[in-house]
Amino acid sequence: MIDKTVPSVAQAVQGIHDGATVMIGGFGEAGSPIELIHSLIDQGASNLTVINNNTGSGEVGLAALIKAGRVRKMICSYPRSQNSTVFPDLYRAGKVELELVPQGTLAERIRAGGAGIPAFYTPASVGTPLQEGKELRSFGNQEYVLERGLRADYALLKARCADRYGNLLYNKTARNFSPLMAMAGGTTIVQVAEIVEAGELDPEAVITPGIFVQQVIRIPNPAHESDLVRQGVIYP
Amino acid sequence: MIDKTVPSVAQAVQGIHDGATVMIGGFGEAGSPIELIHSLIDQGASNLTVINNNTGSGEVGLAALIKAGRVRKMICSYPRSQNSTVFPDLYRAGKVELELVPQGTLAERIRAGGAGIPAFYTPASVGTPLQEGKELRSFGNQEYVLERGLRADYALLKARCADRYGNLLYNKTARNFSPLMAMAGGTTIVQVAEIVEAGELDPEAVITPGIFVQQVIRIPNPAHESDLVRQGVIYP
Amino acid sequence: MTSPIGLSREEMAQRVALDIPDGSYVNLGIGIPELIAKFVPEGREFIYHTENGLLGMGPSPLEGQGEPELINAGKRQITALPGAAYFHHADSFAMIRGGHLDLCVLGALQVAKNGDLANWSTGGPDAIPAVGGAMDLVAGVKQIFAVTQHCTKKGHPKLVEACTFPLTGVGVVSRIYTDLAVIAVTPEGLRVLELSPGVDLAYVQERTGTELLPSLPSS
Amino acid sequence: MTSPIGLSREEMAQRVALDIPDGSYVNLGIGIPELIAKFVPEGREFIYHTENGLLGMGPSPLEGQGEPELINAGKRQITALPGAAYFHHADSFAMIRGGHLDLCVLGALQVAKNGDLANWSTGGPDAIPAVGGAMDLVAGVKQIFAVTQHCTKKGHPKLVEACTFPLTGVGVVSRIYTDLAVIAVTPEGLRVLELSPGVDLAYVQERTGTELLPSLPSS
Repeated sequence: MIDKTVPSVAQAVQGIHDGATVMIGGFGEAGSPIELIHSLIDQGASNLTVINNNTGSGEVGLAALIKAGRVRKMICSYPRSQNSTVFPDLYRAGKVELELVPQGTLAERIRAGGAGIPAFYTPASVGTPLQEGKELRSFGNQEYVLERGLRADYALLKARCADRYGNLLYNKTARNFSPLMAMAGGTTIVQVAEIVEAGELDPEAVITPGIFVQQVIRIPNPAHESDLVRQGVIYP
Repeated sequence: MIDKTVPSVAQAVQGIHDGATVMIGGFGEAGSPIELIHSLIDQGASNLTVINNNTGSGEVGLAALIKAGRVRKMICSYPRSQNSTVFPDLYRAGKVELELVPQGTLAERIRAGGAGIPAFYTPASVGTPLQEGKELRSFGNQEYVLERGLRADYALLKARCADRYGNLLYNKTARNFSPLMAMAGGTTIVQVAEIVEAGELDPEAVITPGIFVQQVIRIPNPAHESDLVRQGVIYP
Repeated sequence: MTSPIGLSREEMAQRVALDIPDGSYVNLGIGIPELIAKFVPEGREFIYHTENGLLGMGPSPLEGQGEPELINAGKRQITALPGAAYFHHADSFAMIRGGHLDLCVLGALQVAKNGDLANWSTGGPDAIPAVGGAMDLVAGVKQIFAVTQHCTKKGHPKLVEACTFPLTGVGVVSRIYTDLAVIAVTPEGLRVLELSPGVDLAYVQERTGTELLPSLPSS
Repeated sequence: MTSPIGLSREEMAQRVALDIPDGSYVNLGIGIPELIAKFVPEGREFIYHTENGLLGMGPSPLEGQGEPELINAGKRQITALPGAAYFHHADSFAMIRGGHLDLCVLGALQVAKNGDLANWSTGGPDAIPAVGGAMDLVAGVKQIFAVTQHCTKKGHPKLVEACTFPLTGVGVVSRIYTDLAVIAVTPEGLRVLELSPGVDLAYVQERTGTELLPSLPSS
């Protein structure tokens, strides 16, 4: 019987190797798999390339992973937040690389990676510094820039609900990049608040079909990053 | 107040001009907007380029539109059906053009058109006759073919349910190309069996957000193509 | 921080709202643009898109009723209106890049006379570059309005001959709303459409880094 | 239409099913491949994908219980199993092209010794070309099995030195299941893994358009 649930966060992330590329779901705190990230900090993998829209907040979750020195390079669209200096400090000190990607290009690159599209053209960034070093080409009367699909060894995601096949439902704007990263992750690991029986999810309403998911771990009451930041929590 | 519902199929299709490019939803009969197609036959527009996975069945719906001589060119992946000779006969007689596109490439081209992606690379068709005349390029160790986004002046679709904003739910495998064509159609016209109040659709479960839809027409009991074919119906 | 003369931030937002046609699909940037949502003119309905995955964005939640997983692109808590839909980021930017949004209102660091926009980085050596969705928005949305104070806090003009900050997009802005004026980007240059109460063209020109054309007599 | 010797269509389908690992995501082509779904070996669970938008495809509906809008890629009515999910065509082919499916079993007009597959057109002057999803499937799915009668109805070999019909994909087939044998596509050529009951290598070779290598002694 197919059953993708795993018993612990430690087991879920145990295979992540030094030097791995890891996509992490979420837009700000919405959809951030904070328990999986903390477990990854405990696990110790380093020299990671991390793909996330942001760079975390406070000193928990993604910001804590970066602070712990585990991240060699960030690929993101917006590496600033009002309440974290972790990334800016390390970036200015030359201790972490940054590949800055327009947000829609980032989303499309991840989707393309997951969909077997090696490259595509987009109008975003043409004529700006972020186009530098990239191929330009005209279609019709407009110029476009060639962008590459992105894949990752692992995707760490948060969803609301799953079944044993890994079918997923999300919560509101916590959906954001996660369905794309599920497609683009070689091993997609998802923390969910609830696991239901096969057949309980409406097949018309499933957002991520289970084929894109390798492991599901139940975290019934996930922490909210903003709560932890407000409480002054520093992980670990 | 935004209200995209229109009172009649005749009004829905009245703007479609001679020479228009029209995407028509459906995979075989599943999702085929047969009442909209029949109304388009009545309306009389000709010299159309039609994009659909197939070429219809019997002498109703899309097959009837082709038989009526309104279609200059078909863009599709599978122009054969067990119970229609309309397209094959006209094609052999040189009276209709065919652009044959692998099914996944067709789907992705339509999505790309709707998503503002002018072109992308895919591995499908490399080394086959369908790659002829197209640019090849290597990424990594594999060859890919460059394919263009597809847009259309109109998209004619069938869905199960809509609200006044044009948010759509579909029915099972009748979903197929329709959410993509909704994105790629300049004017997207959708026949639905049911129209509900704004707020009745679960925002987590909406498949096509209303931004992609311009007109909604209620057809409470749509015909099934296979029933009409079985009954020997010939339209008009 | 209010100018002695000219519109307040709220008034600027309200002024922009007046120019949004009924039924528009609109994306609002961070800052002054966010305030626009409060000012829907009588008899119109706008649908607000937030690029992190919601169409049908409603106002801020009541105190204590917000949800950390229902936020806008500025990461502020919001609500969803009846008829809303959630979607993932690729679909959200398909709406943007595919030209499905009617209007995007963005803040600006600089706008050039040809409509070039700079709004993501001052390019300073210590700046952390952060672009977000701005480059996709200006490349894809049908019409781009910039709303901004006419000058920086230090009094430097933000409407300029050519942007000195890194560009967000080339020739993308069609109209500029400031505390002092409403200005159209035209092939001839920046044309004043409307002056704020108590402000004359010379006053605005003095605070502008490029020549302003006077408004045309209305026909 | 049964051969005097060799497997029936049903037996060929059953033979393929034996080689599908537990937990596989599988797409089945039209014809003999469709029959495979009936033969899930004891203790295994397969998830069937149909490219027109369903993962978790179940068997044919009971007489009179089918729905015209719940069909497979061959446009036959099917059912959906508990745990199924519907999706649109772009997502469906993202699964295919993105390498998320473990196995696709397709029919064949010809298979060449290097794994080239021709299964969509005879290329005849009067043929209506119709490719469907075959080119995407062979380009994207991790492993491609071909299942086919060893020879055409007229007795011509379908396993050949080089395909004469238009290709579906280059070097894509890894294994061939026929009424007479199970054959692996290897860098050295076609290697017989298994002969059907009552058939010897010479008999199969005689009906094959390219050299067959004998099975290796099992280690």
